[in-house]
Amino acid sequence: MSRSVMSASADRALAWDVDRVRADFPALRRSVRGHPLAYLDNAATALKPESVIAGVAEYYTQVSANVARGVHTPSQEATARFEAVRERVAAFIGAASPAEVVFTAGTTAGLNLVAQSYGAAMLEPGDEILVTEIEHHSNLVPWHLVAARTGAVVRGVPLTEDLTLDLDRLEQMLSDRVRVVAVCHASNVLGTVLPIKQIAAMAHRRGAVVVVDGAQAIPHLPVRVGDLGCDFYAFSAHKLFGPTGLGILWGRTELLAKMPPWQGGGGMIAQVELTGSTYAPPPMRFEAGTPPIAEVYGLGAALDYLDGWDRVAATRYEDALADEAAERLAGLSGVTVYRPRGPRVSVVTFTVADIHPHDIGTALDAKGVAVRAGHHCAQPLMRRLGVPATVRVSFAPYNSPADIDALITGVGHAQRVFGA
Amino acid sequence: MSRSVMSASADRALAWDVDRVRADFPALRRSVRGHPLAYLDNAATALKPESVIAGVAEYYTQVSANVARGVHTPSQEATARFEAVRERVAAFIGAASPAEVVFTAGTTAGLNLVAQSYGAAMLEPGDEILVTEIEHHSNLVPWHLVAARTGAVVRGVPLTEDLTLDLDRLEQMLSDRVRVVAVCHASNVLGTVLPIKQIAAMAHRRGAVVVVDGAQAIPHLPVRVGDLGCDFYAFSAHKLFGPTGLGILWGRTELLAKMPPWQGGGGMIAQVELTGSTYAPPPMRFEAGTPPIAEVYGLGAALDYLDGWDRVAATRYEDALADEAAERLAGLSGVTVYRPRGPRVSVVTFTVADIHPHDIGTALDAKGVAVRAGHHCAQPLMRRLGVPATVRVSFAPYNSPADIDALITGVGHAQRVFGA
Amino acid sequence: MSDLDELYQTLILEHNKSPRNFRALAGASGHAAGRNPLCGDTFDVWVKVRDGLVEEVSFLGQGCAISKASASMMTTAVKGKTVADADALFRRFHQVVTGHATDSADLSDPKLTLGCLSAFAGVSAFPIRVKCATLAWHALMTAIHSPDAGVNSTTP
Amino acid sequence: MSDLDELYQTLILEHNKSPRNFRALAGASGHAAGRNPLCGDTFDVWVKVRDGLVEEVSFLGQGCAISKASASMMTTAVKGKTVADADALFRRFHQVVTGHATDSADLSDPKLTLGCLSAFAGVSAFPIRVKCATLAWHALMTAIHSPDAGVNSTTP
Ligand SMILES: Cc1ncc(COP(=O)(O)O)c(C=O)c1O
Ligand SMILES: Cc1ncc(COP(=O)(O)O)c(C=O)c1O
Repeated sequence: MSRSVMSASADRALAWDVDRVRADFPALRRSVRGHPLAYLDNAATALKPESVIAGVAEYYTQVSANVARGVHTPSQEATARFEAVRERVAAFIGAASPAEVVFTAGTTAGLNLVAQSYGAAMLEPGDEILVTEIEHHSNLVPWHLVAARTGAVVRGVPLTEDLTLDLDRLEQMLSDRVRVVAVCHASNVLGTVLPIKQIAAMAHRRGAVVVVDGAQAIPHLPVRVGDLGCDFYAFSAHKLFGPTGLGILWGRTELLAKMPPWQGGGGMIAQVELTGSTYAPPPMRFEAGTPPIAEVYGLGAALDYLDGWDRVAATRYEDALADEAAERLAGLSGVTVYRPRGPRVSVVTFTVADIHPHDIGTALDAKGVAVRAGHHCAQPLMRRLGVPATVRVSFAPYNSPADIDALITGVGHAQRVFGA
Repeated sequence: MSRSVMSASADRALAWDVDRVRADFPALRRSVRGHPLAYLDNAATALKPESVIAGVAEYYTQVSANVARGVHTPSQEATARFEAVRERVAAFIGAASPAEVVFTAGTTAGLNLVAQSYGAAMLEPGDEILVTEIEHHSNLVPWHLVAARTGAVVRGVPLTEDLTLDLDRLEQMLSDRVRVVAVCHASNVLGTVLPIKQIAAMAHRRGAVVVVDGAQAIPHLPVRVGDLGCDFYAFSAHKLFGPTGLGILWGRTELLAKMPPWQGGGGMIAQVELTGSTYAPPPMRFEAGTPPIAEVYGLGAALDYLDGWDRVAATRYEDALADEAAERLAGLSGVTVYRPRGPRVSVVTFTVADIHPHDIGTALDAKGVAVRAGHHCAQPLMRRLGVPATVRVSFAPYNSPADIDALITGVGHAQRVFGA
Repeated sequence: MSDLDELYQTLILEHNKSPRNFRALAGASGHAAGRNPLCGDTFDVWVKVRDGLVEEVSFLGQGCAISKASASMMTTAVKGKTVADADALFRRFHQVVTGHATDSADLSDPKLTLGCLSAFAGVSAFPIRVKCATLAWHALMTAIHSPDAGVNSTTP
Repeated sequence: MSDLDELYQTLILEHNKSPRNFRALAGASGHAAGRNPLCGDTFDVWVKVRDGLVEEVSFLGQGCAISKASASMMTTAVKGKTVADADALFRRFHQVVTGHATDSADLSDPKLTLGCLSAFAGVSAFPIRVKCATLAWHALMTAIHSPDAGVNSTTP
């Protein structure tokens, strides 16, 4: 480790006690192929603190009842907690009301809900949906599906040379036919943070709604949906140190109110006849069937856990790690780092000359370093970058400078193995 | 407790050691309003054995990686387990191949998947979807939604006086316009078990596909989808002693192969351009986004746990409890029990003269007895029975004769409070 | 007294058996339906308001003892009150059934003493029943303040 | 030798750098594309089969060292074999890369010795890479047995 890096990490230690934080995450105690785990795949899914695991277990151990339909005490307890977490989420993202918070199965499900409920109801042949070249497949394919269903057209807004969104092109493409602008808050490949507020203002001038894929922003940035000015915001609990199987879709009251149901089933109805039904108001209208109850308990625990963090310090810490990793990687011969100019989250993407990203991934795994190699569910962006795949490292506040050392050593080792 | 009941339970004890089983379920140790919990709401959601809770925690504690997209060891472990549980589920229900097993968010999501993928693609204006008067809203509303979308028509097959399905009427209603017959395997209100094999044969003669809501059958009956002869079979993990947030949709290979995707996102694609995409084969095509991974671990643990049961003895035991409860309830003055003739699962529905089911529910809760009161997401059936709501008790193999005693005492107490 | 006896006080049981003003109201100034889709309870509430005064209230429908007795006692409690006092009474009632009756300012106002309505204090031990106790009240508020709104579905 | 050195044997690295039969094949009797949508690897495989004999095999495309070297070594291994022997060789290869190479019957058949292909035994320590090692093989099987099938997408 170089001198400047050491002093930088010493500085950070004052503001962020990473060893204390690491102790909260049991998965960090495992080893991989004889090496301590260096988990640098946080953008795929985050590790969970003990308290989240306990929160999930608490539901199963002490409650284990269904919500919203029971007169008995365990069911009331479950319902009360379920709704309390909904309020907690509303406060966490600055929603105007808990009724704007819909529990879904994940970011992907939330984006599909918007596309298939709002989109299918509002889009007409020839209408346009703008997406960006930087989107995850989960914010592209739902729009492809609804376009095929309605006759609407999907168009992609390109990136600039700086790997940020080309706002001039967006402005040009924002015709009166555009009904939906679907953008990520932060890119899962490059970390680019898009200027949602500005995009929303531009889109709203043309009467388009703005759907934000917040999957990669929510673990890093303070999100206030009111300030962002968007219309929908989707994210996953599992990337926010919470359980799998749960996502949140936030939507503006006025929009949710006029949207038809997406899925039908128990809990979302007003009245059901054999041959037709009427529906409950939001958020219930969009929560058909038994919801992910244990998962909501776990998310509540995750938000409680995050309350114990100085999140500004946490983000500054993980950003410093990402910068350090980017710098050291760029210093290796044959390595290309793809970094956007401007605001970004702690994700770093790179390639190594003459070694395929999968081979780098395997070589790093052999040293206990967990990274992602592939197209990262962002094939259009790969084409834009002119590569079939990349290696991605993504940071969380429990990562340590030692993880970066392991990464750098591992890449060097791969280069030696490959004679590159 | 009457003499005959005592000897009956003594007999049962030989085949089924309920005390040993009860020890596996931590939620049974709680008390409610100063009374031991008598959990008779198993049809809403089942309690979980310790090993299932541990299975979920194992994922979070030791793995906590995403599936199918990672080259690193934790991700490989998660993927291997995930696919191993898929195989386990395929074996559990007698599927022809693991590729016929689609992981969903629950029964409701599975039925919506069939309606919105198969249904929306295949149904034309004037086509008919047959449902039954006994269905749960989750097997009604998805069909209402797809009917509204396609111009198809939903028609309801009535029940006989015996509270079983009127097969003669079904035969009459099975015109050539019928494309889909959507039926439950077992009713969540009456426990009626429908003759799926016979229904499937009748429907197939007319070229209709048969979609089975197996939510209430799977915890009680041995299910072999091949023998049943149906085309789709949906159920939820949480009613099978497994985690919330997870369901299974089984579908015949030939049908899944020709179905378009329902949700778009990561993991279900072949190739994505900015403006269009092509899709992976089943089951991946139907599993967009990060799946409920911890939940799949938990389901694996639930199936392992069930391997330790003599399931025939378990069902015989819970059936005996249901029969005993039905008999003793029917013996109380003012109580009406609604029981179907013929095969049924351990669910008993009743009403008490001059006392609303909710008030019975609250009175029972005051004694620690957890039952369900309401329309049970089966409003058409309530209308058929001529009541706004009922009280439902539903059994699992960890219920004890003492639970029935508490139930009977509680109903008597309610009658005294109400002067009824 | 057990939680249960506390909940099902004699007065509640009596109103459940013999609900007051249990009829439609000819010449009503407002009407609303209150439904709880999760349990199927459904009530119609009619109101006649003149010059800011609640002259008459009636209801019809079906539901549990709590919802029915609450509707019945509501009709007798608000009759003759000003709209403003009816509103305040509902706020007070809501505090009591949810167990949040801590606002002593309200208590000192004689127009806002709950009287018989305090029989519903036992509901606070059974939170799921709050919807039952307030179902008709919500419909009344809709009938008074948005007489054209029609159905008022509450969900937990 | 570490897992990694075991995986990336010199022979594999050499074929990755200089793949054999890396071209399209004029007059092919079959062609198939192998794609792994989860990682983006994509290969085209051409084959010329006459009288049950695999006369020529070639490939083009891109992917990791494992998939590329495997495709390259496959082309040299099956060339000149009967279709039946090529099938059996793939079965054997599959057993080796998945770590299930227990069937000694196969081993005794000289036509089925893996030869250079045994360099891929190290793959079994990295199960996720099995798809890489078999991608071109699956395409070959499609090109031989369903020459009109076109794309053959494998997913885990
Ligand atoms: C018969 C029946 N079908 C469907 C469902 C819906 O299951 P879930 O709520 O788990 O989606 C249930 C349970 O609520 C049920 O009892
Ligand atoms: C930017 C982005 N959007 C959407 C998703 C989809 O999230 P999930 O898989 O939890 O549905 C992801 C994560 O995979 C992502 O990184």
